Amino acid sequence: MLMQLTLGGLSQGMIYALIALSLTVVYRSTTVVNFGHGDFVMAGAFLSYVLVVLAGVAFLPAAVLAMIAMFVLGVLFNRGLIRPVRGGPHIGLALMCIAAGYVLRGIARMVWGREVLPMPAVFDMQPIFLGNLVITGDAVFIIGTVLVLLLILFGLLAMTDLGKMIQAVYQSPRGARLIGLNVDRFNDFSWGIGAALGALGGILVAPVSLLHPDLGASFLIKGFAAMTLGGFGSLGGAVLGGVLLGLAEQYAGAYLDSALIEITAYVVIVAVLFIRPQGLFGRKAVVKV
Amino acid sequence: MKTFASLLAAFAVSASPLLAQDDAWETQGLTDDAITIGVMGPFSGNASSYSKALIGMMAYYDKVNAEGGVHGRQLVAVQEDTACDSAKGLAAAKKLISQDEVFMLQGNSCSGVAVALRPTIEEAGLPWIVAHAVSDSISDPLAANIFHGVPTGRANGRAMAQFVLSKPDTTNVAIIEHSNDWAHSYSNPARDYLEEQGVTPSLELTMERGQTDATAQVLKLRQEQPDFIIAALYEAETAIFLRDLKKYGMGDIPVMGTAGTDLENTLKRTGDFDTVKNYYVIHSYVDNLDGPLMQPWGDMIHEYYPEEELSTFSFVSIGSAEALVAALEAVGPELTRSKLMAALEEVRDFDTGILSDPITWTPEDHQGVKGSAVAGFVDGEPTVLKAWGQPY
Amino acid sequence: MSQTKMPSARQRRLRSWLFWAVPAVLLLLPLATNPYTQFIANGILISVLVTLGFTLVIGNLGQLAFANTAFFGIGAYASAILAAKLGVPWLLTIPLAGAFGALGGFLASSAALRGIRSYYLAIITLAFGELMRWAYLHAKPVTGGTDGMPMPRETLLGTSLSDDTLKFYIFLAVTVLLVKATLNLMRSRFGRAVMAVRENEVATASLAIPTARVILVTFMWSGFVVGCAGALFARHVGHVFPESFGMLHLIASFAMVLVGGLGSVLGAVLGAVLLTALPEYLRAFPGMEELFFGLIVAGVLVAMPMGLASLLRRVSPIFVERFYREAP
Amino acid sequence: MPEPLLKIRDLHVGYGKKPILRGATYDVLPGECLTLLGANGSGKSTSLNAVCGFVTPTSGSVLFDGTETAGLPPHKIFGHGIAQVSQARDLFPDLTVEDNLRLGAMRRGGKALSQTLAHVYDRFPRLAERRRQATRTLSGGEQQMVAIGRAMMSGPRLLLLDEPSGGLSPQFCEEIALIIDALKAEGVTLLMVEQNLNLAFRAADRFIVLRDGAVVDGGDVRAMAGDHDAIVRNIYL
Repeated sequence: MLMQLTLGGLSQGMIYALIALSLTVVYRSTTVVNFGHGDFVMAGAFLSYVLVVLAGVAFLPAAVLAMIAMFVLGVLFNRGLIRPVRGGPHIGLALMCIAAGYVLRGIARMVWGREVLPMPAVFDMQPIFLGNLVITGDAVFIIGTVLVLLLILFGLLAMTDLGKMIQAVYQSPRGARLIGLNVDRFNDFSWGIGAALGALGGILVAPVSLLHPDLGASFLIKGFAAMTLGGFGSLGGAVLGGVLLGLAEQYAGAYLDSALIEITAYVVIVAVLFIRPQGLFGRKAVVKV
Repeated sequence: MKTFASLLAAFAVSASPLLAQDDAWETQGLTDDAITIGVMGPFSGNASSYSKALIGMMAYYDKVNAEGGVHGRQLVAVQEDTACDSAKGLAAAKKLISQDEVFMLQGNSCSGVAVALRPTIEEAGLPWIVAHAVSDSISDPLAANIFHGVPTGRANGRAMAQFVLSKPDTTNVAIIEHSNDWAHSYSNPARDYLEEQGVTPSLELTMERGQTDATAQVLKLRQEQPDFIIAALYEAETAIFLRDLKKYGMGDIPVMGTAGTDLENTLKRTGDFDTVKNYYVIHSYVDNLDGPLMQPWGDMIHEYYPEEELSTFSFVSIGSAEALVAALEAVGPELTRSKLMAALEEVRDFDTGILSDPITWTPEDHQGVKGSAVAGFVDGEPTVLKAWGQPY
Repeated sequence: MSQTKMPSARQRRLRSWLFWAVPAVLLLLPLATNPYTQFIANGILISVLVTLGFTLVIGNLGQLAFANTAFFGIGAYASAILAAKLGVPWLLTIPLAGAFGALGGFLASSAALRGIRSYYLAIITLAFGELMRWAYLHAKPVTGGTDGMPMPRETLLGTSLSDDTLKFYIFLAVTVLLVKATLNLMRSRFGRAVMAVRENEVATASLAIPTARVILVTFMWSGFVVGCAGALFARHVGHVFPESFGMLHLIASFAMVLVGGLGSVLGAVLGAVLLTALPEYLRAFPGMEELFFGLIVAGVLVAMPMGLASLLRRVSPIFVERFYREAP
Repeated sequence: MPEPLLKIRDLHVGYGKKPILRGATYDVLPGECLTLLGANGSGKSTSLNAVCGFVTPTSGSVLFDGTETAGLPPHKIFGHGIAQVSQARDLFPDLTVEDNLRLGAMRRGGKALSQTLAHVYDRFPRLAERRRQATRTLSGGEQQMVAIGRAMMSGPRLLLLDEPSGGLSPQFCEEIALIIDALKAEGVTLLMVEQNLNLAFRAADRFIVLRDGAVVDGGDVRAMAGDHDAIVRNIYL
């Protein structure tokens, strides 16, 4: 049972990791926490649905197209709505993100109406039985996709000049300006990547779950919990935090009470911030007074 | 200032028209050629898929209207959104009652909202036919003007448990549900019935809305190996739960679901017959959703709402609309609210041709539908069942 | 920063006269309403209190705390439990619910005082609110679980407390009292200390202002105001459900604070009135509310970041609140 | 007199509604090191930030080699060959010394990079030893070397130095003076803000005194040799 739970937790956790990572990418570049991110996740799922079911595109190209569209949306959102309020208080930025999420949800609600939509299964594969352990197609697909993506991303960041430049912008935006980087464009890029990665989270859960306009809300909190656990602003921490959260939910649900699955994320947030605010890998989350 | 305020309060109270049940009140919302009916439902918000129930009902009004109405009067639906939120629902009810001055109310999908509305509507005194929400406390204890036109939670929950126990040698029953009022309205009466029969659920699990994984729950079930599982889950989570159940090699355990799901859509959602072949649902209808007996009703909905996707909710409130029309017919042209309520209390064993159980309203009991059939796959075909292995 | 004229002595007199004139006129409102519009008016009074409490923390104190729906739920549940389980007359439960709300404020401020600020505070208070909602759902013996808690029937002065007109006078009295008290608090030295903490906490601490106590008291007062609003809400709907204290309502009060103007008492009142009444006009377009709220908030943020209050203060110095400064 | 490399004319800069520079006008000649003097708040650092585009002037003109740069974004101005070593140094703390240096040349790229890098390591052998270390582990002086090295990597024509001696030991000041000499020898023009008058006068060719955002004095450093008192009086009184 432990192994099975671990597998289930990993595949859930990979989704959380992806969402936490996408939140962190945006946070690191612009110090904005996207409180509307859940709806970006939903929009990704929605777009891939529209492409697959209504336009008849195959799942893979549909996923890529949806991510590209969300990338553009993220860039436009940063340029059009975040930049004008950047100088203001955090509250304005938080609200702007919530507002954007609301608009996305409103649009989904208008188009979707009252239907709850099923996405056709894509990773239809007979489960593999290893003794007591059952390995399912979607677990393999989700874990595999996210792992490959993470390898590419972290590889790019560590090995390439572009990655170094991104790190430079994250570590010191002023320094990045001093070496002639167009920081605004990097910020746009980060918003685009954040939106596209979040959308991928939505695309991956879409065939597993059903689609409805409120799909994103729960993922936002999971993303926050994963970020907090891993350490706010740490890219690697976000990934690890997501995986740990996925595992914690499964273990708590199986060994304690299945009613606890829903609040594991909240408990993690409260506990981490009170006990070890910097999370597992992050810098201090507290303000010194 | 306090005294001033209380003086004013007393003044304002006495000035407001007392809801004396006079002649004007009796025929409020009524003209020679129209009866206005307030239709409340979650037309927006995250429960808006339930408002399908009200679409079916309003399509039936349209059909009656197309056939000349009732004693020359058209049934005019005045829609108000509750968004499945109690404060918003109360505002909707008060608007319909005191501003739009409708003749009567029919509708409501969310039990929580309906429960919150009950005191207000009871006080207002106009007839209200609850056409979708299932909570028993909407119509029990009896309120003179509130009629329940669908099987209540108690009726459904008992029907679920009855069906579960009708399978021979069923002793080990597990329950999985959402922790919300909707799920409890099914699971609590089911639990009660099981206890009456000496069966204590061996495992009680929750799965929240929005969860995309049921591994933890399913593994617990795998250890317990129950004979039957009662699942009070919404559509999405039902599909996920069944899928995980099959994944982990327990596809042979029968699962009893609520009226919130149906076989056809669950099959569509999981995309795999093996996953749903042992799934049974409360099915309050006389036939499969796409069966010949339901076909005309589906056609009727599509005649007036061509875009509407049909689901199990689409038909649920048509039955009570039929009963309403029958009562209106019985009253005759001199319609009043009191006469309508009296006529509704005369409805006995009313066969709607759509609900599996008839509607009976008596002066002592306004919960009109006492039972429900169950649907499941028999030899690969969706079949309406009375009990395990017993076609309807 | 543009120089805002402070009101003259005459204008200040006019202002205090106006302050009492508005509720005095409102006393006559029930003559012009039907039960529906009266119900909406009552709901607006509750929104005013919720927005007021919210703006104190996020506007005046400048803390990104999202615990307000939690305070609201705590107040509503406290009132319902006290009234239904312990038979306390509802009127008495209002200050008690406020006290429980203040306790919630104390908890939230303990996070802020541990140095959890900005987005961290937002996230932890968000989690706090959702944990409370989970608790309402699962503490069935006390809270009624998913079935919620019905408020007991009660009469006052021979009138049923389900009467919306009677409720209106009680709500109005509570609202006027709390708005006045908040205004007085913010005009006092304490109010200046709150502003100072917002502008520069470190510098304020070095001026020997007990910043910790300022933060604590502001959070608790916010909790008290919103807790009282919760008690009113319990009576307003007559039945308390866990679902009434979700994120959706949080965001609505967010929009009210913002449209009115962060940190302005007058703005809180305006925002609450506007955004509680408007959706009722939009009833004809169900499902458009999210789109509508989203667009309004985004529009206000870009075009009028300091809200309606900043417009009004340009019209006349009467509307200038000494403790409310426009952001630099 | 040669044509100035940088011409600043009637420059006005403000933060919000608070004016900092009010009509500053001065030139920087090719190959020289000009130092800006003045009390706190007189507009020295703001001058540098306006030249490299970190703040946008409200009015006035910044002509670099005949091109108007006022109002251009920083990366465009950088592309024209203006680099700054800021007071806070603004290094990338988690990246290695070598990465920090290499990033300085990102806008140029190409083959010149390895040559320039070797050149910087020649000048700062200590950095070559620490090339794989994260810069946050370096001492203040070493970090200043990275900052200057990083700016040199772009091969700037005009280098802005903001308080190069800030927070460093006196010995290091001499080192900075040597670096400035070497840069001048390579033909780099320097515009410097420096509080340490000894260093300022040791390294600079000319000086300008700013007060309340305008130029009030200026001249040749050699002509003022030994008479620092007069300048100090001019700055602070």
